[in-house]
Amino acid sequence: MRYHPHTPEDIRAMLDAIGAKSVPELFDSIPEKLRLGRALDLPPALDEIALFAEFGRLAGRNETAHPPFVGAGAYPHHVPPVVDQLLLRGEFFTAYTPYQPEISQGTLQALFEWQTFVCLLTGMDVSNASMYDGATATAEAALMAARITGRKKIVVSAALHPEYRKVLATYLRSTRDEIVTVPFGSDGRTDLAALEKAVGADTACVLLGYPNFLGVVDALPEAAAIAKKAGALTVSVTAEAVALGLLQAPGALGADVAVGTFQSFGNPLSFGGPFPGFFATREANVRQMPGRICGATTDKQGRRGFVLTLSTREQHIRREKATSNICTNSGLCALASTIHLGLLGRNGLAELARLNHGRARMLRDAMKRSGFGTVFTGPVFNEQVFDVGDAEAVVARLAKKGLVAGAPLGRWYPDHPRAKGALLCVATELHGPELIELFAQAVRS
Amino acid sequence: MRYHPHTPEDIRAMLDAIGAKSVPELFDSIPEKLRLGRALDLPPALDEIALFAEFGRLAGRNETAHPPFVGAGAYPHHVPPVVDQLLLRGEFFTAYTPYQPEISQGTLQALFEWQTFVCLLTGMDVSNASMYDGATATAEAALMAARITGRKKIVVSAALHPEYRKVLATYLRSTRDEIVTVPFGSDGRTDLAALEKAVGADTACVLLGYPNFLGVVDALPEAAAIAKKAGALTVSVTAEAVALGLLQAPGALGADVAVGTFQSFGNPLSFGGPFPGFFATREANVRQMPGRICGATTDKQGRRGFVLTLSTREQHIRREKATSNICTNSGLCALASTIHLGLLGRNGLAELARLNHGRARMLRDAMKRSGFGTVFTGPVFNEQVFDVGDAEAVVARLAKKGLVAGAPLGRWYPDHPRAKGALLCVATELHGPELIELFAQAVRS
Amino acid sequence: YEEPLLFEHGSRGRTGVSLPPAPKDYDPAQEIPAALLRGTVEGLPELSELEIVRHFTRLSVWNHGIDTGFYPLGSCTMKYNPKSSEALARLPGFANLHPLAPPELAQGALELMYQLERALSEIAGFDATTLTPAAGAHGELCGLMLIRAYHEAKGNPRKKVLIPDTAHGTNPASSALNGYAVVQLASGPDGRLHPETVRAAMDEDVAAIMITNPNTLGVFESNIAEIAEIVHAKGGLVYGDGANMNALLGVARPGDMGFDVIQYNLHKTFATPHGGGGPGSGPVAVKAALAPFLPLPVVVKEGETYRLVTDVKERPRTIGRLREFWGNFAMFVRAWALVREYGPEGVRATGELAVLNANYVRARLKDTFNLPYETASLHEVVFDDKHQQAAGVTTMDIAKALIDQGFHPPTIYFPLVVHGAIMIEPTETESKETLDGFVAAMKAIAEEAKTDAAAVKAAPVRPVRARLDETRAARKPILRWRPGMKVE
Amino acid sequence: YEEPLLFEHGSRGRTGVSLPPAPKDYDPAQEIPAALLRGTVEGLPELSELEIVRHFTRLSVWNHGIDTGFYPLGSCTMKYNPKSSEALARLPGFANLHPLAPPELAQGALELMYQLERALSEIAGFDATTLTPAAGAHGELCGLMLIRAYHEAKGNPRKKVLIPDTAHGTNPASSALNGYAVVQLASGPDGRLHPETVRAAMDEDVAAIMITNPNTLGVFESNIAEIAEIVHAKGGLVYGDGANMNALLGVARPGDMGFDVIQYNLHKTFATPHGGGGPGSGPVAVKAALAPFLPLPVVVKEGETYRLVTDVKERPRTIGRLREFWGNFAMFVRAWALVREYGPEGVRATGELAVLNANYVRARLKDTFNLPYETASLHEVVFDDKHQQAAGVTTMDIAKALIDQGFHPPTIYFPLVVHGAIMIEPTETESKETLDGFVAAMKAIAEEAKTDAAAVKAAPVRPVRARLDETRAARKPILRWRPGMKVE
Repeated sequence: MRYHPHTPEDIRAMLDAIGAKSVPELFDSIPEKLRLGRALDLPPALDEIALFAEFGRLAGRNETAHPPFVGAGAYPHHVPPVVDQLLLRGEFFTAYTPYQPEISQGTLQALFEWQTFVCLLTGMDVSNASMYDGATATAEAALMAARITGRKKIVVSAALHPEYRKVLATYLRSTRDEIVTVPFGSDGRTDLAALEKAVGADTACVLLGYPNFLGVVDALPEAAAIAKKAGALTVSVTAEAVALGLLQAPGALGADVAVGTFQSFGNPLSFGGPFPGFFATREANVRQMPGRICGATTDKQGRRGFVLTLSTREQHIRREKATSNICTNSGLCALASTIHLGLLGRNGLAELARLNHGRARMLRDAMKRSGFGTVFTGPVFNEQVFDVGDAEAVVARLAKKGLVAGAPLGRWYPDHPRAKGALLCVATELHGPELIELFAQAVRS
Repeated sequence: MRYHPHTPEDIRAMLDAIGAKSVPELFDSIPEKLRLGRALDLPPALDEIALFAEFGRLAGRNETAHPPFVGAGAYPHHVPPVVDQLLLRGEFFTAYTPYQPEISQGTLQALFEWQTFVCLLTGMDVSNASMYDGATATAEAALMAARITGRKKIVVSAALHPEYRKVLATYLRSTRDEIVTVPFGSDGRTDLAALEKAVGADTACVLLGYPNFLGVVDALPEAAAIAKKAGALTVSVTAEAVALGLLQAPGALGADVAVGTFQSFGNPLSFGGPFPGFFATREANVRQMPGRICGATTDKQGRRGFVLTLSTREQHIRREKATSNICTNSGLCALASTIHLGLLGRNGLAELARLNHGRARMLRDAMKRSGFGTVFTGPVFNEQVFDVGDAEAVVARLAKKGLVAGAPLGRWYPDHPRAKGALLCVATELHGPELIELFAQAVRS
Repeated sequence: YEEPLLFEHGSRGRTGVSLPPAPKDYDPAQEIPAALLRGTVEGLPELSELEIVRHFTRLSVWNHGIDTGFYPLGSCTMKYNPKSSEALARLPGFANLHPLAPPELAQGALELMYQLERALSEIAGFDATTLTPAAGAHGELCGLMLIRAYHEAKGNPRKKVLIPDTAHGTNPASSALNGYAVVQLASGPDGRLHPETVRAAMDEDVAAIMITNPNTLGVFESNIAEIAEIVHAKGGLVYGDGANMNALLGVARPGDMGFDVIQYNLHKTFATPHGGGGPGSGPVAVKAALAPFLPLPVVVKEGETYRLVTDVKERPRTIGRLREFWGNFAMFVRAWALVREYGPEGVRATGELAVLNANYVRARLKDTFNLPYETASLHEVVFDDKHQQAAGVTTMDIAKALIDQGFHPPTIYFPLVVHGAIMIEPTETESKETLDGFVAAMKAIAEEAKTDAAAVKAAPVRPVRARLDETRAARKPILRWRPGMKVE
Repeated sequence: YEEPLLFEHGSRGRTGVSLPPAPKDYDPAQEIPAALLRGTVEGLPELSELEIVRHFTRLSVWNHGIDTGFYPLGSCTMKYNPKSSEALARLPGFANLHPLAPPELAQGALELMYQLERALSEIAGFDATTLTPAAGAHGELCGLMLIRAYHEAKGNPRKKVLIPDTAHGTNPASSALNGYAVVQLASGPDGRLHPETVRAAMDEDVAAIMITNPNTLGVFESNIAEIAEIVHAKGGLVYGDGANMNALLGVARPGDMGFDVIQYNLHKTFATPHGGGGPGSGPVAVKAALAPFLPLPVVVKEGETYRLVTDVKERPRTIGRLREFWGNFAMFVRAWALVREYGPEGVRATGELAVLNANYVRARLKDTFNLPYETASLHEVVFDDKHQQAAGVTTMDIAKALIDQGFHPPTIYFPLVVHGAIMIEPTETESKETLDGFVAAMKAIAEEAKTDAAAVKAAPVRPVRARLDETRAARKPILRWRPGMKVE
């Protein structure tokens, strides 16, 4: 067994040192009646060639010739191969959480860089070292807002990613915090009048997608002003972080907390995970933040170095009084984002964001030529909702051609008047002019 | 440009330091009339996404669902992914020849290990740090034999890989050494009577495939005895090095030089290259060996370390008096082999060799059930020649099914009485029972 | 060498990517209000691809990883991460698969999830498994939510969770996050939880007890069956923290001991890489009584077709969603690859050899370091610094001295029940020679503690940094780069 | 840490692979004579996969590579090796393609070769290119064989090859291997070869002159056109060693200067990785007069189909085969990827920036180190240790001191025309900041040579080994591991 180095001689010598006669004897502390006493019912062992054949079969069933036209929280982007080749360095991917900083400076400095990237893109002061994903980061943001304000009511836009809202509801179920959902208008933006009505002295925070689930750049500054007036926090939620290369930073528009995922930077789709959730906020809230935080300090010789810090917020120190129970996070995904953002840099990010916006416009034009308009009138980044007549039928028909067509909005908004035809589609740097044309044609025919 | 770090400011500052006004000015030493004065006629630049699309198109045209059934000098084997993941470490693949040993101990120790593997498998005393491939290693072996013996005649078995023999002929064209080819018998082994006749006091060496091009385990001990009697060297040539896990070492059978390729260990087919050629011989010939050699020594503090040594044989020191002109070799391919051999180890190599032999037997049985016998009667390792009636037709027909069927021997031995039907086929650990059955059926129908 | 931060070098206009040009005719400013647009982001790095490669290559070698040496962190199960799994997870059919792809274009992924779920249920002895939680702590949260839902369905969510003093910090934190008060239970002098302790604390307000078995001392909670009976008798449930499942693989199953729900840590037991802190994967296995409450999605097989259930209507009692999508799928691929390569014999050998390795280290070191609990160990063993205290050498010093010997230190100062704990978990992928080397290093440090304590306390001297000032880091937090930042 | 040889650790029966079982019913001993069979090979290692991973991971970090730092080896063109190219070369359609696959199953590979050949012909200004040679020296050998074949076709292979004293050692070695006597020509005080030198040596026995342009001093042979005329007038041919093609890319073409044949080094000019010594790839480009003699195979396009010509009947004047197959195809993929990403502008910028970088280093260091030739440099610059000799500090010492500063030393003691040569080739992929760092290190060493020569001579102290005893290595060669081997 290539992963088990023990030879019969090794085992015998080790048992001798222990003073045991056999390996089963080492399990004597487990009462006989609690032991299994049979082989596990698992498929038989595979050699490596058979293993690759079997996984090749499984993977082959999911292969498509073209990148998907659906985003809806997970975005098809080009990952430069250099990202993955660096990630595969064993020193990165086989390291544990950097609790021994002297031999973890590689991970720690990269996390410090990740935190800086998050702050620069979101316009926030501080960031943690990553969360599980955007949805759980959103839930943690609401919990933090409730802790900070001492209030119970969470106001959330209906245009915020529906699955994020479901996770929020699951998290809040035990705390009995109240969730109030505010509708969106025909422009796909949160209804500000309704928001104004919903927010009051009992409100802990307002949660808004930026861009939101409909692909629309929501009214973040206005919403933040409403929240601020009521003494509530504003949480900006970004699933498509490439947008932050084109759109003003949430922090600059009045948000107090910015959460979401940097999946778009360096992380493949992988059927939905793992993705690097991010969590950033204002300086004042730093000791209320969940999760690990990396900080700069000096070593005995006065050289700059990095450590995990402010750990008195964390479960391994504070146990039931911790700000969160999170322990393992998305370190390697955050590293992938850090590498990709390093490659993109100042100009690359701006170019990539403009390119994505342009490709979405190109898709809109192509769909228009095919006879399909958009459902919402608000400004979009790289996603938009088209009216294709019967969205579910289009998805099923294009699947037969191996095309992943988009997300039928009716699955999440069955009561919306235009639900039946509404198809949420993305276009990124992966969707070239020919492919966009092919898609628009395929939707029609 | 992601590979050119120069910004306009950088260029200006550098020109200022140089005291030049423009970059073109730096080329003033090239007479005006020798300059190109136009843009190169090359296809326009591609961004990375377009680059991957284009290369995906090219690669896609060569993809097949099944591993090839042809060996003939390049063998389809499983390469454990760990080999490639280690090879991709930049410290290995972006290093130059280890001329500065203090910062090249990684490459040097691995080369020392490669040399040891080559010696252990071939039963030789010394090995160099690799050659371009098996064919050029064979040519260099003949040249070395001529240098050592002071003789001109090279006797070569017709069953030695025909392309190796062609390369030998190309190399010897200028030295006017004579090549005499000895036929093989109906068992696929070198005709020993003819060999006896061909070898004499003028013979520098005898070259034999082991296994030979027909897949047959040739009569190496007998040939070596004949050569020895005449004072000639015996050169054993192995293209399928996995065989050395089952077959007695050439050194133990009387060979004086063992050459060939370790492609089978850790190196993908890659349409024929690069492959790691190997070259091993007896201690007495070490100063006549071509190519780089790594040796052990100590550093100033008495610690063991490794260096390139005996370089007085080499072109960068001896120039026209060097034993060979070889400089760049196949270092990274040799590293791949070293890693793979390290993983295989003592038991793995023996198992792999037995498995290959067994799979070839399985193929023989399946072909027999399909009505096809073998052409030669001698013992084989993992390759054998079947009589399929019309080999070229079978290859063309199976190509339509995406199967790479084998090598029609008629391409190299048009005058052999059974040339038309003769198809050289391999079976390795990649060819499972179902695939072998599928192949045997496909040849028939 | 020193390596600056990404933000501290580079040159204006440099880039490390090669992108297609943006379509010419579109100007974002014509569509998006000016107030919502930004220019290039001030402060972002401007570096070439080579500079990025060098930066991260150089950073990487400042790390210790399993691939560079022994990593005996107790409770973390730092076993070898197979490179095959890395290759498999990167197959385009997995890596490029969108979570919302139509099921007919995702059958392979769904089949893999379905099979992995069944295997995890079998290995731990349960009836159903959800793969969705992101990590161990997330799995705990999920498990407690299931427990809450179960009790709520009976009309009373209850108020308290019993947790032994040897538990991981995530146990109380997860309980609190789920609105339960924590009652800490003292373990006995043998390092085990005793039935009478549980009986004394158990009442109708207790929703559940959380037990790690074997516990963080590496000791099997041999009273588990009786404890489960006590808890069940009062209507409570038994939650298992599966962080230490490695010890039991193929030998015993939590589901056969009275546990009602348990979380796995695929990044521990099934060798998915820890990645410098994540991602993990924390599937939760449950008995039939809890199955209706499992979070969505649920993978179902209908004929030869697989499908994700995402609609609450099909699972009305579900606790809902825990992730934006289905879970850390790329980790499922790796874990399933390991299970498939091992088969039943390999899975059992994993547990056996993990326990053998821990017991070997225990036997070799027990005369040199103090063993606070004499009770038999399974997969890990806990020593302390009692014998070294006389010389003023602490567990922290021993840990730092190990670094200079080329080993990652064990987990230290945990579990909290042991003062100056040194918690060693070798895992099954380490060879006897490696363990012998580690033992020799530990003994050498113990020796040096006697002869030259100052030298031990000066460690580490070999890595890129000496001991770092953690107090300073927390007192004046510097949590991001800012222009002109100086840390001296 | 120390890392033993693979053969020096491990344990009997351990393995690092997972293989299918051998078919049960076959016993090799029933088919193969006993004398030709062996058991397991004594001495081979027995290690687990993790042990192998650690071994090579640990070894790797003892290397300096382009990915870890600046690598200014003159004449070696150590530029960044794009990671994209690594990914592309590993596409299954390339990596798993058998060289004898039927052409209908290899059209993509053949098209790539065809296109790369045409591009290489265009870049150097020739009519045809063969991709088959394995490396630069192999390309030289090929070129000389073509020259011999050309002369033989005219009835006389001729006897001599003229080679300037600045040439790479491979030039005379390749000539000798091809049966030509070497006549060395002295370069002038300006580092250039002068027409009168060539005229004096040129006669009807000279088959060719081999010229590297720019030469190994980084100097453009500005008399090349006149020299070519002199050689051509006597029926000789002009061979170009293309090792320094990087300097000319897009700016000037050897084929426009009078060269008849030139070899490329794809691992220099087109960024395929050096791999610790290989593999390389040494395509040879020729004028029409030499094309009939090109080695096989030749790629041809017929309609929309590509085919390899391997039959001598189709190319009766070919020199024959130089490789068992077609050449180092995986390197063709990488080189073509670079050409495609660059396009004509990028290729030209490559040459321009390479020359800019070399001239910048020259300008910054010329007041500190002696410049033996004042002539203008192109892509590389050669200094020597004249200014440091007074303090007893040599080029070797300077090189070793650079190691301690984190830089790979330049090529040293070459070209031979410069005593104590320090030959610096930065390449275009290095940034101004890196060059500034290198310049600062060189100046610091020059300074230290004055103030503390002993410290310079003690270098390197930072790497895993101090200076190694090369004399001992050559005097008592230990070229492989043997059981019980001791090197102390």
